[in-house]
Amino acid sequence: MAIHNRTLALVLLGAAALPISAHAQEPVVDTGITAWMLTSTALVLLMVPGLAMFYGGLVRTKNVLGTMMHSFAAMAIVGVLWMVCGYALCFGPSVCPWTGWSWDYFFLRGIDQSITEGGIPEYVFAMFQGKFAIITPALIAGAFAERVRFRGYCLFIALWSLLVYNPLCHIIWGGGWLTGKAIDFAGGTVIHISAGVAGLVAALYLGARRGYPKTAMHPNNLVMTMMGAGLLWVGWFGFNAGSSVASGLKTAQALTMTQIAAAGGALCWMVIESLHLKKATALGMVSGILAGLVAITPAAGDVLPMGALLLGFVASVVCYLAIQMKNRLGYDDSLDVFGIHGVAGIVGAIGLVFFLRPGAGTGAFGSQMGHQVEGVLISMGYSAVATILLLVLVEKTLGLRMSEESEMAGMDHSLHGETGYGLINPN
Amino acid sequence: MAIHNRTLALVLLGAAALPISAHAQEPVVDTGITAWMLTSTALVLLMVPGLAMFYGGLVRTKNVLGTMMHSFAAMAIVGVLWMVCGYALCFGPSVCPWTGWSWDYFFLRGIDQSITEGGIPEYVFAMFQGKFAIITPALIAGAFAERVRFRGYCLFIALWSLLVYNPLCHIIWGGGWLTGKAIDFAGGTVIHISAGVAGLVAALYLGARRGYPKTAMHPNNLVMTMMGAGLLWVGWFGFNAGSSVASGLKTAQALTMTQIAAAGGALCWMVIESLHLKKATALGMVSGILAGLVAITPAAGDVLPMGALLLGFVASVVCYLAIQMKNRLGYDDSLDVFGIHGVAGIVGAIGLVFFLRPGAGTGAFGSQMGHQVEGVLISMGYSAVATILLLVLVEKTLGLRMSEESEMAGMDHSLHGETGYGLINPN
Amino acid sequence: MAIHNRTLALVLLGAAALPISAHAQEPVVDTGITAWMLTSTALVLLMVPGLAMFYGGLVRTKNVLGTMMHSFAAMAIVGVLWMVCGYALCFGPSVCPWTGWSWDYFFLRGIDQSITEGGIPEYVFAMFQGKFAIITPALIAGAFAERVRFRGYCLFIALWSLLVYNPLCHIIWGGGWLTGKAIDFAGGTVIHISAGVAGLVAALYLGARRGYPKTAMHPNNLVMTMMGAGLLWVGWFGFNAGSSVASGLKTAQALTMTQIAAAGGALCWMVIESLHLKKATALGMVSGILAGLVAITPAAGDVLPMGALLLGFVASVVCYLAIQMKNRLGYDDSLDVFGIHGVAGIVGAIGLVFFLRPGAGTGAFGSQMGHQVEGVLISMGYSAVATILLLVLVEKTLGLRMSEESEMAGMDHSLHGETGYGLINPN
Amino acid sequence: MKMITAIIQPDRLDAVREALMNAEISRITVSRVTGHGRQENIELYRGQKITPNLVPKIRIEIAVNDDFVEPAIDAILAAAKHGDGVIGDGKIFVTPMDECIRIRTAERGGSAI
Amino acid sequence: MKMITAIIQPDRLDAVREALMNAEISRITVSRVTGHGRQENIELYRGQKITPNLVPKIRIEIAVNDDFVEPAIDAILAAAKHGDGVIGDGKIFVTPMDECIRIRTAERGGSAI
Amino acid sequence: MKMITAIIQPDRLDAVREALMNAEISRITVSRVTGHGRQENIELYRGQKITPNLVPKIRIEIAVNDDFVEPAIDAILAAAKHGDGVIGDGKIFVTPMDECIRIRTAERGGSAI
Ligand SMILES: Nc1ncnc2c1ncn2[C@@H]1O[C@H](COP(=O)(O)OP(=O)(O)O)[C@@H](O)[C@H]1O
Ligand SMILES: Nc1ncnc2c1ncn2[C@@H]1O[C@H](COP(=O)(O)OP(=O)(O)O)[C@@H](O)[C@H]1O
Ligand SMILES: Nc1ncnc2c1ncn2[C@@H]1O[C@H](COP(=O)(O)OP(=O)(O)O)[C@@H](O)[C@H]1O
Repeated sequence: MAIHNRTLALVLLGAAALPISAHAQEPVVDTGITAWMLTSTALVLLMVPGLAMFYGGLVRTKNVLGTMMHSFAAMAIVGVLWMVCGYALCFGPSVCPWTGWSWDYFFLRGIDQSITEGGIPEYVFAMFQGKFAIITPALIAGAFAERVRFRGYCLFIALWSLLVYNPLCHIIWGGGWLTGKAIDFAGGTVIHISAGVAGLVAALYLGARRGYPKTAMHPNNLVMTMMGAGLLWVGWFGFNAGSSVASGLKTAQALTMTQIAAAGGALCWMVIESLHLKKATALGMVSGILAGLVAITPAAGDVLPMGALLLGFVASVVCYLAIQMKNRLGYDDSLDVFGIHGVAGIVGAIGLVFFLRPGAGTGAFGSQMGHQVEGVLISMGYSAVATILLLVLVEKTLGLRMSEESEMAGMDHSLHGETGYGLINPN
Repeated sequence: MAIHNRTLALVLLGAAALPISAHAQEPVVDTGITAWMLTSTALVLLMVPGLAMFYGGLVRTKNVLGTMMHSFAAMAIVGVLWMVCGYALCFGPSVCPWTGWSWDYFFLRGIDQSITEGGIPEYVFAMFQGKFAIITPALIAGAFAERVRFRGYCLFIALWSLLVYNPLCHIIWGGGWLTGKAIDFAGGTVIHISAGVAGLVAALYLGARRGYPKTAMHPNNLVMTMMGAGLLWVGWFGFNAGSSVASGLKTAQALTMTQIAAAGGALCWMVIESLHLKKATALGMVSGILAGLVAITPAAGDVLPMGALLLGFVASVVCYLAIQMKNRLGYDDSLDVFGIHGVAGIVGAIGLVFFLRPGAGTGAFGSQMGHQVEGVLISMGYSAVATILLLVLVEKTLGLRMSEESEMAGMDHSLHGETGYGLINPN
Repeated sequence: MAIHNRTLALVLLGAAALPISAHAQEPVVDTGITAWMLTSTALVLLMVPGLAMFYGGLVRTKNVLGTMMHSFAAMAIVGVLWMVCGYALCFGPSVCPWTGWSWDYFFLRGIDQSITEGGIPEYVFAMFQGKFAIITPALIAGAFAERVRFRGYCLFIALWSLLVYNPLCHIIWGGGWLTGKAIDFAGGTVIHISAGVAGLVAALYLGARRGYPKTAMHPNNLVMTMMGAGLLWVGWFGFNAGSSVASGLKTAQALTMTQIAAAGGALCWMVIESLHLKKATALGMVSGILAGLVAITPAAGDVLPMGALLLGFVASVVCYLAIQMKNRLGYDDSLDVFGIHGVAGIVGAIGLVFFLRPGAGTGAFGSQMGHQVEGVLISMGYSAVATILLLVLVEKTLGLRMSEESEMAGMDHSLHGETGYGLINPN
Repeated sequence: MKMITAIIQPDRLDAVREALMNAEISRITVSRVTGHGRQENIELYRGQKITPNLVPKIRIEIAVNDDFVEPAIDAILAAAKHGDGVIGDGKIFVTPMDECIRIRTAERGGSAI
Repeated sequence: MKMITAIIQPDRLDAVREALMNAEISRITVSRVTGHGRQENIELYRGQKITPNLVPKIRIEIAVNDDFVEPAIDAILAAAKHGDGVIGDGKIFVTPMDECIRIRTAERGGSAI
Repeated sequence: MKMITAIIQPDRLDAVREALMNAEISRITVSRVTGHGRQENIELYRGQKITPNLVPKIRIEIAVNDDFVEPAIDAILAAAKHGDGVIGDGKIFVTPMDECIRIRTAERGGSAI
């Protein structure tokens, strides 16, 4: 399990970071593992433009750049924060059950030569993990799309990354008190549930877009959304298979389950829509892909193919219902961050217990289920509480919700002074 | 040659799939090869959105989503079918000369721990091959673009994958009666010729789009077609170099020949157009890229650089002529699936005999040529006959050809209830 | 340092290219390194469509295809030239201080079986380097976007590649007289400075676009520019980390610094714009990414994280100022090839001396600084002089600058007979 | 001289163009518009049926001499209808026109149309 | 019958539509245009403020019976203004219309509007 | 007051705008249309020359007071022509206009133009 790898890596990294010593056990680089982890890092980075395209295509024309900027800003801001202190907070030795720290990791100063026990330079591990830290706050942005100020958003994700993501990451992966208990192979709990819940809270707190739900909010570019989904699928191979921090059997298992669950999710959503609406839609196809991918994320290393397929199916069904419910309840989680990431993350984190490969997990069904539920609840609870506090803070200081006029004028014009598609205006 | 690797892999996989035994020869994972094969799998997956973009950009605005859905549906449907039974049918031990089967491969149940003799987890091989199975039916869709129902299409590709692709794959790669004879490094015969011929048959059977050829059918987004071509080129490195199922000399050779043939094809098409039309077009550029890539596919592991260059040149010339011919004959292979994939596939499969690296192939020129021609003819004949039967079956049951009204309204609206580019309508 | 690897590789390649001999030292393939170098090759190729998208989105609607064709034509033309003679000229043994040559490399004839001392098939090295040769002239195209003939452009980049890129590459990397002195890890000098200066010279020589700067020239698709920037970032991991020609510590260092500098550049540009214009723009974000990536290119293997961050910051500040200056001076470097690639390349090449990892470089600060300045000046001077000669030659023969009418009609229509976005015209 | 402006459904554009051709009216100008009328044009969005406020339409402008007004209207009426006519099939507006000038030749009036 | 053509700022489209609805005018045709007037609409491009020659606008066409001309104008005037009116808020043009025909039913005149 | 509608080739837009400016007509509204006339605008598609049914054009709308009608027409005629005029150079339509209202100030008539 990745959780083990990660912990071990962590434990041994300390040693590796010391000046080079002469004892025989000195870890050496495995060029193959390193190659795959470098590739995975690139693939997970590909998910950021992929997400920008996915989200960017779903909003209205006047907000396309502003929405893509949400993903790109996460690359810039969290990208820098991570090397400054994020890695230290997540993967430093625990200084309390909620957080780690190591001055060696501050500005990544002390790992220039260190090789992990798994055979990769620690830098690679740090960068791979950094991509996860980047994508998580970027996911949230879909929930309050089309109505937040850019400055407020930047502050929000910086704080959220520091105060929500980093602790959760440390607790579940980095040596904190759930590490080694709850199975979360590649981030169902840490990433998708926490982001999904944060999105839900933010959508509720900030309120709906002007005109929602009366006015139809048309996706400006479903074509781009499909492209984005394609890149996300590809990138997810790095996300999940890379989380094995290896290039071997576990890696292959994770990649296989990822592929199966994505195809299963897509197929199932198509079938649901064909039955319910008599038409299978493009947005449904990509929503199903996403649901399957999210659901398999916590499970990818620990379930068997049949389980992956069923997780994909179940995720699509439950997400579909969740979105129907949202439409009834009437809150405006604009791009269904909770409906897809939150819900499918929960499906995966809980559901995986039913499909575990013999030998995976901590043994008994009941105890593993307990760990999983605990992990999910902690992630949900912590993310919800911390997010609401941060939202209030940002709203009261820099301001988060856009003014009505700039919302009507659109983010691209009023926040960024640009136009997404010059091509539509004769010029 | 890949054919050898694949066969060997196959032979030894059976053993590996058994419960872990203790004898010394137990294959171990080579992390480097595994890394490259994982990467290749991701790269070939990237070709699916790449193809969706390539095809999607070439149709009319009203059909852009419907056309992209053809590629995405293949990911969903064939993606699931492959893990259910496709892999078993292709790579299970031959139960008859046309097909393999192994209950161990059913739902990929029995390969969870198996490592191939080549040093990669069998899952990786299965997933890599699965991407080929996905892309082949997706290619066909270009031939009957803009005029088929989604349900009928889904049924068609499911059946085609089961009854055309899987047998051909088994015959040529999986241990069937041509395995080890005809050189088909990465699927010129199995993939491009079979898809090209199926496309031709389908275009003839379904008839032309309403208004063709009188009405000009404008590509809605050549810009996206170019992006798609870029992704296809990148993905093709995985397609061809990954087909070495290694990370060594053969892999490097395959990648090099791929690059050379693509550049050669593009350059040659540019020159042809400059001479013939006085202008080099963007669509010509990407058509040349594709022609070169297709032609080198069967040959990538077995020819020398000069041969790759010439194959690229010849492919462009012959495809250009084939498309000119199509325009005369007047059938509506809308996106030239036969004109590019079929024709360049044949050029590659036959042409490679002239450029073989010393030592490649089965020896004598004549006997190798015989094998190649045999492979091409079998692929063409089998694909043509089986495709026509499936077309009739689907047309008579679910219906394949769209009604005239929905064709005029466009697939996006009538089949999927969506609009590709919301951005063009003020809202 | 890459420069060492490259030189060593070069030195030993000669031997490896000989018929297989029996002595014990025979290099063997390292599958892991090969896997990463194959991946890097694919990633750098991804930069070409990435660049096409980046540039393509910034021009006016009528020139989008023509601009993308500039990148694609480089793939076709330089792709072929490289295998014909480019590799031989760059990496053949020095026949004079400015150029190498080896008949073994002519048409890549003699390296079919050769394995470099670093453990990769030489083909991979040749193809990886070939991608650099492709992208360099493609970069220049941004400087004279929207106003050059396609034929003239094709001739220009062919000659430029042969007479500017190849010699510079040989001088600095391939065994020429600066090899092993100036640090240029992944091409700050060879690629970005030389292309930037060539762009500046070309912009000055060809003159401004009609109407510049009075008429506002709107980007037709900033959305695509952002996508392109995303792909460029991803591809740059191959560009820089692949330049280690390894899969180990150096590779990890290069990837890490690349990531940090890109994030730093983006963040800094956002801050500058927020202060200067009160709005952070999407184009600013991606410009900052590019500035950071370019600046770290020469430095990626030899600086520490803090240095990478500062290089990213400084690059953004200096590029921002350079572009402000350009606007004052009034010349039309349309897409700021000099302002970003040239300037940030210089920042990186000179700036890296301040941030060198202990032990990197040739020792003393002063002497290293001398080497760097020498490298920069040679690259600038040589590129400037050679470029102007080539421009005059091409302008006088095939003609480079478009006629005023075809400039007004747009490249897509007048040079390629096509329309980029059919979707905007009802049809 | 009159200016005829027709708002039609996008899928009837080809049919209308053909019908106008048959009525010997070959010069037209077309643009993409969106319209709001009584038509409901359902779109699907994640399991929900949404009714856009504005539905894509095609606008055709035809400058004609007076004799051609009725033939043009008849041609459009015949070709733009879905079956026996469904809501959303559109409108034809006829407005007066004072002058028509061919840019190429600067000729004016009926012959320039 | 009159044809009212209004050129407004894109961000006021929703408001104008709502106001027209309230005035019981629900049938309109909308298109995207660019305009040049006195307004300056600053855009940013790599640290530079540029003033595009043509600024995005929305064009609304409304065919109305004579009684509805003033209500329509009033509704647009009220809804299209930014605050007390800023440069670039647009124009309304009223042109005469001879005939209006509903394609679905072929009915003509005021009832077809 | 008149409404002038000009259909021109896209590459002449800048020139026409400049010419109108010189004639002191600076307020215009522009849109992208496609047109069918006698022009053939060849496009290339995989080695084939195809003649699209509808060719991209630019439509310019200019509301003017009566005195400005001729200057506007002259300016367009001069600037929109390719050389001595080629097929496809376009048309100018002049239609009557009853009223013009500036949204910002609600002023009407000639001064609002
Ligand atoms: N009075 C009008 N003014 C402007 N456009 C109109 C008017 N009436 C109809 N339209 C246009 O015609 C389209 C079809 O009108 P609709 O009311 O749906 O059809 P029908 O007249 O058959 O009931 C509308 O979407 C709109 O674009
Ligand atoms: N005379 C006119 N003819 C055509 N369009 C006009 C005319 N006057 C204004 N417009 C349109 O109205 C828009 C707003 O006009 P502008 O002059 O900026 O506002 P204001 O009238 O409030 O000063 C312009 O961009 C243009 O599209
Ligand atoms: N009678 C008309 N009604 C509407 N649009 C017209 C008319 N005549 C010409 N046009 C527009 O003008 C464009 C140029 O017309 P065309 O016949 O090609 O040029 P010419 O008048 O110089 O022969 C056409 O593409 C069309 O958009």
